[in-house]
Amino acid sequence: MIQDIILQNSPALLLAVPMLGAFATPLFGRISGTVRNAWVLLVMAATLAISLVLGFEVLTNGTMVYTFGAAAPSLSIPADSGGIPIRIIFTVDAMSVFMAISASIVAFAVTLYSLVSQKMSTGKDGYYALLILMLVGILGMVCTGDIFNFFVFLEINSLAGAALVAYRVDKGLAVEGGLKYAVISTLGGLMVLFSVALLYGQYDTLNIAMIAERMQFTFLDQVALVMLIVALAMKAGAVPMHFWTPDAYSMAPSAVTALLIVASQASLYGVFRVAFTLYGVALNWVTIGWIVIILGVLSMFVGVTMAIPQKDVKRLMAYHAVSQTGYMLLGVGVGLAVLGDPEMMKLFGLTAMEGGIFHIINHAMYKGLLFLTAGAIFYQTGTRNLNKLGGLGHSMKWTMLFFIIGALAIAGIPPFNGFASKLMIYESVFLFNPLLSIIAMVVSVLTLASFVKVFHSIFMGPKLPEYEEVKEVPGPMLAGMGILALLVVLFGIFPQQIVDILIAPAAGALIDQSGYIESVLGGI
Amino acid sequence: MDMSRIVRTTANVLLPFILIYGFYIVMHGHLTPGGGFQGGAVIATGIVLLFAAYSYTDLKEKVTLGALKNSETLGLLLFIFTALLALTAGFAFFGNWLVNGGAIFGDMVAFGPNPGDLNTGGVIPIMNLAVGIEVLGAMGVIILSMLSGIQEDA
Amino acid sequence: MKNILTYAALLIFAAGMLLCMTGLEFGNPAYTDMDDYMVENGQVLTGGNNIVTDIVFDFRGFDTLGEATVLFTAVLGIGLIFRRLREDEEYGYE
Amino acid sequence: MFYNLPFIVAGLIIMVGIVTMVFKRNLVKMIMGLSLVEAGVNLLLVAIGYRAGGIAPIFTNAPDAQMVMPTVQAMTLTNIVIGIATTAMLLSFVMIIYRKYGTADAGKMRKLRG
Repeated sequence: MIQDIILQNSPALLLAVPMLGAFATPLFGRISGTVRNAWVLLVMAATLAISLVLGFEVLTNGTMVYTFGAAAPSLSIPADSGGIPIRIIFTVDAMSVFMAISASIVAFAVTLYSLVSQKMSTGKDGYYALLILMLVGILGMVCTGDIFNFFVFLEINSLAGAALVAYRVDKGLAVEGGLKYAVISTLGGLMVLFSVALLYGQYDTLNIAMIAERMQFTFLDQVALVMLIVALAMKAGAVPMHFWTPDAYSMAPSAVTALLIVASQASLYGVFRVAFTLYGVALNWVTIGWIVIILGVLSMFVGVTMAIPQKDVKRLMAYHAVSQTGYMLLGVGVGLAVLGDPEMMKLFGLTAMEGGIFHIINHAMYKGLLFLTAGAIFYQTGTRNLNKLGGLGHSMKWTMLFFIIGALAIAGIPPFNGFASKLMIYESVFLFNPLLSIIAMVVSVLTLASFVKVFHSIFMGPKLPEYEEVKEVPGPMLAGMGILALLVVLFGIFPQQIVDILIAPAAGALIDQSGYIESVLGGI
Repeated sequence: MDMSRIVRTTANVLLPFILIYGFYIVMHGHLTPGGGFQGGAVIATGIVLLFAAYSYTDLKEKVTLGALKNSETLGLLLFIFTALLALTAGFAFFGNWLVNGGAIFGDMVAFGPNPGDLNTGGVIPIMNLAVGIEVLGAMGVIILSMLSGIQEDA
Repeated sequence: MKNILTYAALLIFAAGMLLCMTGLEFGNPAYTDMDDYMVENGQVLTGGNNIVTDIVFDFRGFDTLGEATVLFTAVLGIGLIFRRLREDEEYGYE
Repeated sequence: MFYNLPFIVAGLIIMVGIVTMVFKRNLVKMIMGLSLVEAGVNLLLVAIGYRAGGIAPIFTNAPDAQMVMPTVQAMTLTNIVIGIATTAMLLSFVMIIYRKYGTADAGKMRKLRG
């Protein structure tokens, strides 16, 4: 009995459980630290479990529609309303579930990691509650089928992220990074709301499927499209508007940065959802595809070139995050550009999209791992400056191993997951336009070069006197890094199975706009 | 700088009316314009009036940060539990499981203008109350935190 | 050079904004079916006379839960910012 | 020209807000610009839902006339509360920055170099 209540209401519980967890964390914090830590871990584990259950349900029975507040969850169109969705409807398709599972995994690893890394700091009640609320923001953004609801969860995501970036208050530098992140996110949110107002003014509905069905692509719709793409690309850290990324990622605690990356990827999901589902058939795909490709190539190139001269480890990794976002944009952009003719799509468009989407989860894993290793180094040595670090390989064996796994994965070296998705992107983009593929390979080589430099300056070399008593990081931090490292290796060894189970349905769900509309509006 | 005796007495006189008016807006949310957020904000102005009249230091013990945080968490938990209870009553999440049910707030309402009966609205008045408490606590905590922020500088 | 660029960008943005504003017809929206449904059935389905509160708490109640969470996040963030740090809790940045 | 005046006024408020944000160096003024943009978007939202000759969508002792579109007002309510939350957090960030840096001028506080 309980199982099918949970199964039937899993989209709602996916958000209600972490929200309840976040609201109750300050209460448990008042009892004692360990009780609160146990509660937070329990809430994160429960969210991960629900997202896996929801994932299994959606991957077996197709898109799941959930109406909030109706007499029965699947009653999305009230009988006497002439085919109009009235309430808020969650349309959880394979793409949303893919993003939800990757977000929950990273969030669980990050919580495990920060149990120890934040042990010495004050204000842990707020820290853990905001961590859960960031996960709520991400899960809400990826699962919702209502654009105003998407805006509300975008705001939760931004505010929780800004507060967490500004967590280390004492020197004011982090607060400046947090302020920059908050201003950019609020501006992005207002642009999203402006386009929601334009769409509502014309079609009097907030449901994505309903708008897609009524879309006539007037001048106002084009303005709304530009606003949405610009705002969400700004939040995802694509190049022309990536100025907040290095400050926010380097100033935040490392555990928070790993989750910030997943939050940016949720905005990237927003770009894809707007391009494929909200506008879909109305667009002429070649121009939009090429715009996304140019954004991608710019992000790749500028990200890696800005990363080479960096001294601070986390700033360097932040710029690499921007360049890796370029790969995802490139992959899905090529898929978008050839969405028009089916045989080109079958030839390479679909593999390009699958490569881009597969890269989202890979990037979340190995970039999260890299940031956690940087945090481990900072936890032991207290500095992130590459010139001051050195010779840590002797004492921090496990962190060195995790760093190697992460660095090789980001550079796209065979046994790891970065290689699997980059190979799919190289092959398919080569058939579309060889120059783009060459640029992608060059950027990958530059990434490898910069990470070899970082590896050398941190771990190699003689044991420095001031790091004499440095020893390995405690257990939970290693466990958090271990989960991500295990998945990085696992996805690298069995890429084809992962693609068939999780990525191909996600790419298919993203392309299939009519299926999306039909599942919500019941085939009218 | 301390407020004069006159300001403090007017504040004492005004405060009950502000609280009653705010509570009225919260509880009549489904009948007259207003609701949880607006009513909570009105009650929060009562707190600001108190802090304006009396200085922050001697009020710190009476209107503590902890009490406001408690009221905020209580409001939120009440809100999410009324929404979760819809699941047990067989509705989807956030379903209105009290409407037209005859129990508390369950009277039926026909279409068209009517003078308004407080005992209608199903879950809405409960959620109004929950949000009112939450907004009251949230605004209070924001005001107190910012005041304590200035306090350290001064 | 930078100033001219910003001025030009702002002018284009202003022109686009005004062009946008004349796109919609004020006073009689193109589609009104969702709102008509809510106005007619608001009282019967949710029992509240104030249709806006019916929408805020019943038809689109989940938005309001999200919004209360936004307010809760902001309060947590402000509490975090103004918390009293321990003396030894300082973070070496360089 | 007058049939669309509320939309044009909303557009102008948004423009004033963005110009304030771009040109003002003082952080507090930048946040004021942000709140102006928020107010402009709120006005646009409410103006979109207006119907010629419509009354407020409340049935308590309501005269018999066509009602304005209510969904937009619910969205505006949500956006106002989100506006309070963001403005309060931004202002407390600026308070901390002012205390640590001794200045609220955006130009001088660029410690996080490129």
